[in-house]
Amino acid sequence: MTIQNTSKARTTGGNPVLKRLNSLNLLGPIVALLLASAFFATQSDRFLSGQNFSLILQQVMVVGVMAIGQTLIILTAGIDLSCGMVMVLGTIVMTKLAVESGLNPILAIMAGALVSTAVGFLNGLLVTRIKLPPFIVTLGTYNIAFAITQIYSNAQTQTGLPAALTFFGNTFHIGGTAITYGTVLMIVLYIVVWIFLTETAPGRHIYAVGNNPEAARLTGIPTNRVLLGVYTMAGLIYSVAGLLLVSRTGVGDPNAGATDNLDTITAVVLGGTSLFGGRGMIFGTLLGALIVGVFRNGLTLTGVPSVYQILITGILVILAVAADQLTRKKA
Amino acid sequence: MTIQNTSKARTTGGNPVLKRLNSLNLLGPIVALLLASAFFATQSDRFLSGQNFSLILQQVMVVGVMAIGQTLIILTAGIDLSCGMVMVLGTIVMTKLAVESGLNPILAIMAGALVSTAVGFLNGLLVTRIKLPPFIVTLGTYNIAFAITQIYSNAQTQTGLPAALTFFGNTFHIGGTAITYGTVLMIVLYIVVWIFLTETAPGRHIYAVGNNPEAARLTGIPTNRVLLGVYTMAGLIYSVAGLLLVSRTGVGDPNAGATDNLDTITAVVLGGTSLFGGRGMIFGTLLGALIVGVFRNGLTLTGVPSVYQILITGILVILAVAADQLTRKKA
Amino acid sequence: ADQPIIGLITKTETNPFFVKMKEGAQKAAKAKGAKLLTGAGKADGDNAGQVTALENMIAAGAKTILITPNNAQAIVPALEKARKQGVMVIALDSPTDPESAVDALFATDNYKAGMLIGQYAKAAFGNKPVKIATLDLFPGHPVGIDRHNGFLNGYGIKNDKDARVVCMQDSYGDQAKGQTAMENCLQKDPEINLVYTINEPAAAGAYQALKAIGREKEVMIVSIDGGCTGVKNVQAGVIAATSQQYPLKMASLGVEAGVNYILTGKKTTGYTDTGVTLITDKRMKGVPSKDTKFGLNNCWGVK
Amino acid sequence: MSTIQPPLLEMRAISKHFPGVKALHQVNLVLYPGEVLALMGENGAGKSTLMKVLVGAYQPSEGQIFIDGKAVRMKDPRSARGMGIHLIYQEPNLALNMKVTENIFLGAEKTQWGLLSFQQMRKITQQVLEQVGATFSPDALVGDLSRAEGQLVEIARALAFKPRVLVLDEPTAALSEHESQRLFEIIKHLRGQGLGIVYISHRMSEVYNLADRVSVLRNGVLIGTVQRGPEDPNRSPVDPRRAGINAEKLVQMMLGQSLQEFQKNPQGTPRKPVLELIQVTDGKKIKPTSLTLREGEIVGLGGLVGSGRTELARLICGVSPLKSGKIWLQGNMLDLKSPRDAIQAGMVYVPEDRVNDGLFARLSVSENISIGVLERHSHMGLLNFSEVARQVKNTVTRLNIKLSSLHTTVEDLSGGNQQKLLLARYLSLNPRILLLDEPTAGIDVATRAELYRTLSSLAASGMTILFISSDSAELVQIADRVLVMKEGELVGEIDPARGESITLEHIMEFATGLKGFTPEDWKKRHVL
Ligand SMILES: Nc1ncnc2c1ncn2[C@@H]1O[C@H](COP(=O)(O)OP(=O)(O)OP(=O)(O)O)[C@@H](O)[C@H]1O
Ligand SMILES: Nc1ncnc2c1ncn2[C@@H]1O[C@H](COP(=O)(O)OP(=O)(O)OP(=O)(O)O)[C@@H](O)[C@H]1O
Ligand SMILES: [Mg+2]
Ligand SMILES: [Mg+2]
Repeated sequence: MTIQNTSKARTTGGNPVLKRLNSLNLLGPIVALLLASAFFATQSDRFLSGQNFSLILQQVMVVGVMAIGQTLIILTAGIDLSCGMVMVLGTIVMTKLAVESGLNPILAIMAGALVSTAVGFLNGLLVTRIKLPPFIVTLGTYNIAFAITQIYSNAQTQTGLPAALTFFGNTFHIGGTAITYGTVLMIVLYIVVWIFLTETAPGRHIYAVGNNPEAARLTGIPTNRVLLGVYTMAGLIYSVAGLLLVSRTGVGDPNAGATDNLDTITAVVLGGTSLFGGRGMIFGTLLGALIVGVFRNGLTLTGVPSVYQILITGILVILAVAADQLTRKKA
Repeated sequence: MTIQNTSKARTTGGNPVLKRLNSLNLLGPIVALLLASAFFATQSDRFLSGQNFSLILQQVMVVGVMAIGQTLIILTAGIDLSCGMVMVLGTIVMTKLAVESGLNPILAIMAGALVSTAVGFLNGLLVTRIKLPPFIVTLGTYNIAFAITQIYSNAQTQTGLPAALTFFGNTFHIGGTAITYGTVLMIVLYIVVWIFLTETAPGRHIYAVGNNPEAARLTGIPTNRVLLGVYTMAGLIYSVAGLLLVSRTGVGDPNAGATDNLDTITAVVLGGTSLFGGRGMIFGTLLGALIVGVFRNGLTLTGVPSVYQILITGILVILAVAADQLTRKKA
Repeated sequence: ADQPIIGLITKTETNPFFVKMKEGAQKAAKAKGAKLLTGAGKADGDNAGQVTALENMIAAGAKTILITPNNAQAIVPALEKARKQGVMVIALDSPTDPESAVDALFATDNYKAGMLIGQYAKAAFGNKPVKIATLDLFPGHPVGIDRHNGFLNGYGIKNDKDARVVCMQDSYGDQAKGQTAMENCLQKDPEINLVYTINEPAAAGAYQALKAIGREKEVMIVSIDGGCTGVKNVQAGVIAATSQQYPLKMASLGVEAGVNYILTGKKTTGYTDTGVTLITDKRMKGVPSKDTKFGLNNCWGVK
Repeated sequence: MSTIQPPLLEMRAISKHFPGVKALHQVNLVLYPGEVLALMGENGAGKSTLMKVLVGAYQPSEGQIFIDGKAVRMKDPRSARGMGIHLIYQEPNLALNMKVTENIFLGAEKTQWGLLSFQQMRKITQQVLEQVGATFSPDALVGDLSRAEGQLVEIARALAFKPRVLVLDEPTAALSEHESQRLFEIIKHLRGQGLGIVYISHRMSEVYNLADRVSVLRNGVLIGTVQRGPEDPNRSPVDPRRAGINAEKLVQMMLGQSLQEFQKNPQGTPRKPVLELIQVTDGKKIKPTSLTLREGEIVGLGGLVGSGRTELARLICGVSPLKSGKIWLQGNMLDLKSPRDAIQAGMVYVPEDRVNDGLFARLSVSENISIGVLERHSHMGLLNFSEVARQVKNTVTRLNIKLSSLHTTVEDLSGGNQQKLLLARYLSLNPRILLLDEPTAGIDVATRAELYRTLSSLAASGMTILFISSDSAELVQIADRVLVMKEGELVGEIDPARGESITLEHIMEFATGLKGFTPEDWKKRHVL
């Protein structure tokens, strides 16, 4: 589409920090986040507190981690509709093995991670070997993972988990604000993936493949290996999200994750990553996830009924991206 | 993406009909449909009957009509996540005006159609004026249309509709098989849109814009007008789907349509239309919708429990597109 | 002779309540030598999916349809068509509107279920100041609305505008979403001391949120469903009281009636209340209830 | 050059079939170290295909490749890279959203402990950019560069890679004189270092300048190889007779017949003005510009890469928005909001970047040609297909486009034929004013002569043509008048009607800034 090409000639005069953020596509999301926060701060005096922010971080933690995998896939011009279900399948394997089969919790976690990663690998195989569109592949594995989860769990929630499974739900304190280990893990993951994407050759290859797969192939980049790697890595990342979900809720819930596909994609797109691949910045995704979290939290604090919250969210998604688009054009 | 490019050099030696179907991307879906039908015919003696086919047609009618609009949008390299909600909003306007305000049913239908078309127009404006990605625009209007539907309907189902609103649910008989007017309308719509897409200049312009919008613009094709037209037309088509939904269920249901987005996209993609725009054939979409309908019907007839139906559907979506892809490569 | 075929259509595929219902039906069908077809809406509230399943089951030869309607009114025309073809239709769990659209109804009264926990909470709070949070289903869902209104009414609150209701959020009946909703409610008003939850997963989520700020002991959570996990949570003090319902009973009654119809041609009619029981280990005067031992013996799910 | 050395590379009996097309048939090719082998042939002869087989981008249907006498299998471009073979493709292979440095090291990044060493890569990039004479920064986004600058990135990439065999597929098609000259220096330097170089071009002068041997392909068959003879030092460097290569024989081999050279008709008296620009500017790159185009003339627009010719043409045709200034067409002031407005007024712009701005890759040839005129061939809304087909056939024949069927997709056409197809589409729009941006890039000699004849007869029938080209020699050959741009400004005009003569030297003087008009000089000539 042309639509996104208009932003190609983009330079901001003035402030170098702004310029840098703008060139990274981060200016839009940051402005949106700040504006929203400022607005809610005037509406509720409870909004601006360390504890409330820690809370928002916890709430976006699961979708935020999943969105890392989604970002990698979208950078290659793919899309993953299966992510929520792949995550849930992993959590059910972890918790059921740990609780019902009494497996060592660490082994159970590894088994769950293995299953999620395997589904990611399967996605990758179908995309690279049979050249199926990622949309279809992941729509298929969405249904498959969903059905297997229901069958394997018998639709029962797993409770009474061993402590190791909920470790990341524990908190430590910084100046009176309780912070969960899970949010720290999320931040660490973002930093690791950021370094991977910007500072390593395989990371840059992901961009190249998303940008122009034919050019990438002709310059000797193993396009298929890059794609397969991305889908597999995404599967692994989803299982980390799954572990965080288990830590947060304290149970293995086969009905979780149903709406997470759209939520992760929303976070990625709000974060300025192009759905056409090859352009985007991993921290944008974190900002995107935070924007959604801040709105949900802020609207509740201000007492907006949930139907209206949906309405406002719809309008804001459009406004946020529109603002991003318009600032870029100006600049 | 490269993924779809592999199919570029495609010619089938031999049979000219096969060749033509193949070049239209219809061979894959037709084979999938025939294979599935043959399989179910061996599994259940109730499958192969005029009445059962009439039933399947009725069941795919609503999604089938919506998928026409979705096809138009996908041909321009867009996507519409809002379609189900736009349809439902239209049905609520139609039914509420007709029942509660006692408006003349024909006027009520027109009012509902107007609302759906207006949302389509809004989608188009945001895509063409502010150059927002269609994914985001329609994600936004999905939420907006949902919320407005809930607020306007007060979450109440509208019943006791005047006969005019359910006209298309009536049947006529051909050799003992009852056929609803709605399915006829669907078929007629497909034929009309087919003629539009293949035999008129604006129709061909849609392909051109989906293929290379900049080239289209330089050739003097009014790209923005084409896009705006497509989104608006899609809105109108959704309202027709809405009328069919009302005819089929006899009520105005504010909770309908939630999963129809994915269903229409699935039909489009199973029908061989490229998600990257510019290539596809409208009848493929009808075949895609029928494939889903045949599977759902056939699996129920053979008594497969519903969870397993989901599992099988997931596998089959992948297989159907894979078969399509592989036959193309061979050819 | 042909094996009797019975169709069971649940609201969704995933809710353990319906999964249990399916199991109960399966067991009863096996015992009676009947074949059970199952289907479901694609999501909570999906009427079209249920209609499609219904049509396909009749095409498959089902003579009895058991259905938990996603939309009490929207399903009616399809049911009427089915009945015209000589199919007996029994609504399970929730009624159709009008109720005469089905031959029989085996259900539980969701409004009453809400009312019971409302009355329980009122008895517990007396005249103490109360701040209520409600974790509802999602916009427009009739079961959610019935339970919510029942609860308020049971507590003696007329409507949502009442100042005692300080926060209303949708939980989608999902534990993680319930937790997020509760956390945000507590940010809004940390002094919430009574939580109504649409179901037990949402209650567990609310508990997690309360525990995180150390208030789980001071806040009463009431819920509805009576699943085994839920009852165990009552036993553990996570939930103060829950209204127990009986999906297995609905299903097995339904299957028996269906087989009976197919074999004898005699339809079952009318409303059979499969009952609601308040389960709690802390009885309140004036509110009839049973303890968790009873609850566990009659719960659905994995004991 | 010395044929005593063993060959560096040998391709033996290579055949390649595409569905319905035999692109190569039993082709043999030998390359020695320290030589430049030119590969010539008409559009669609199979040159690019042969080279893609060499680097493993295509697998041959038959045949073998030997390097240093050893048989090798090119599994994919990666393995070719491993063997030191580098191909600069005919079509750009760049990741537009990535920086120049990143593009240059794509797939061969320099790393230290797994992390990229940007410093090192940037330094090398700077060096190679300097070598090719590029002025943009290593940190520029490739998407912000012009087509020519993109080509420089590709050449720089080849230099950074330090290959043993370098293949250049029409590298100068997007370059202007200046950059081309620099490229030739580089190629000669590399030859001196013992590289084997395969050079594909349609420009005879380049082949005379560079080639040690010339191999000619026709319809996928190797017709033969011509060896360079001794030079004739008494002739001018641009004179084909100077090089020891028999030009007539080459053309004969390529075409299977001799070439009908194009002869310009001398212009008569100046005709009436058609298009007038007054102080037109985009507020960015293009400084306020005034000029007049007259009926029935072919005006050449020359200049260096990035001088703003493309942008000026886009401004004239409503592709980019005008900041200020006026455009008059036959006495009417135009207010162009889009290319559509310009087309309706009778002006078309044929873009230089045919892949990104021109072709509909997934539509058929027939549709690519007719898409712009469908509205004119509709009766009561429905298309008249027989009429469309007739017109398409006419244009295909007129421009001599080579294709297997009207229904093939354009992706499968050779580069030159794609270019002709694009021209065909815009000519179908029946313009009065035709703005051509590098229309002969990648077109073979015969077609080029044909195209010149076509344009010349169009002009004779009253069409006004603005012909942008970086190949100044071709401006000399075809233009009735030449304008030259430099840094967003018109800096010179060579008008035979004023007694000035169009020569390569004059064009280059303006283009490089040795000579230049002041705005006042310009006003005198162009503002009425
Ligand atoms: N991928 C493909 N599929 C089918 N046919 C192809 C493909 N690539 C090239 N061809 C055909 O092979 C023949 C040779 O094309 P090639 O690109 O090698 O020509 P070329 O000599 O490089 O021409 P030009 O000078 O125009 O670049 C042409 O007839 C072309 O249509
Ligand atoms: N889309 C763009 N965004 C930013 N800069 C651009 C863009 N297109 C061109 N430029 C800049 O403008 C200059 C090229 O202008 P233009 O393409 O009009 O020149 P030209 O004389 O036609 O040269 P060329 O032969 O390169 O096409 C280049 O220096 C390039 O950096
Ligand atoms: Mg070529
Ligand atoms: Mg140019």
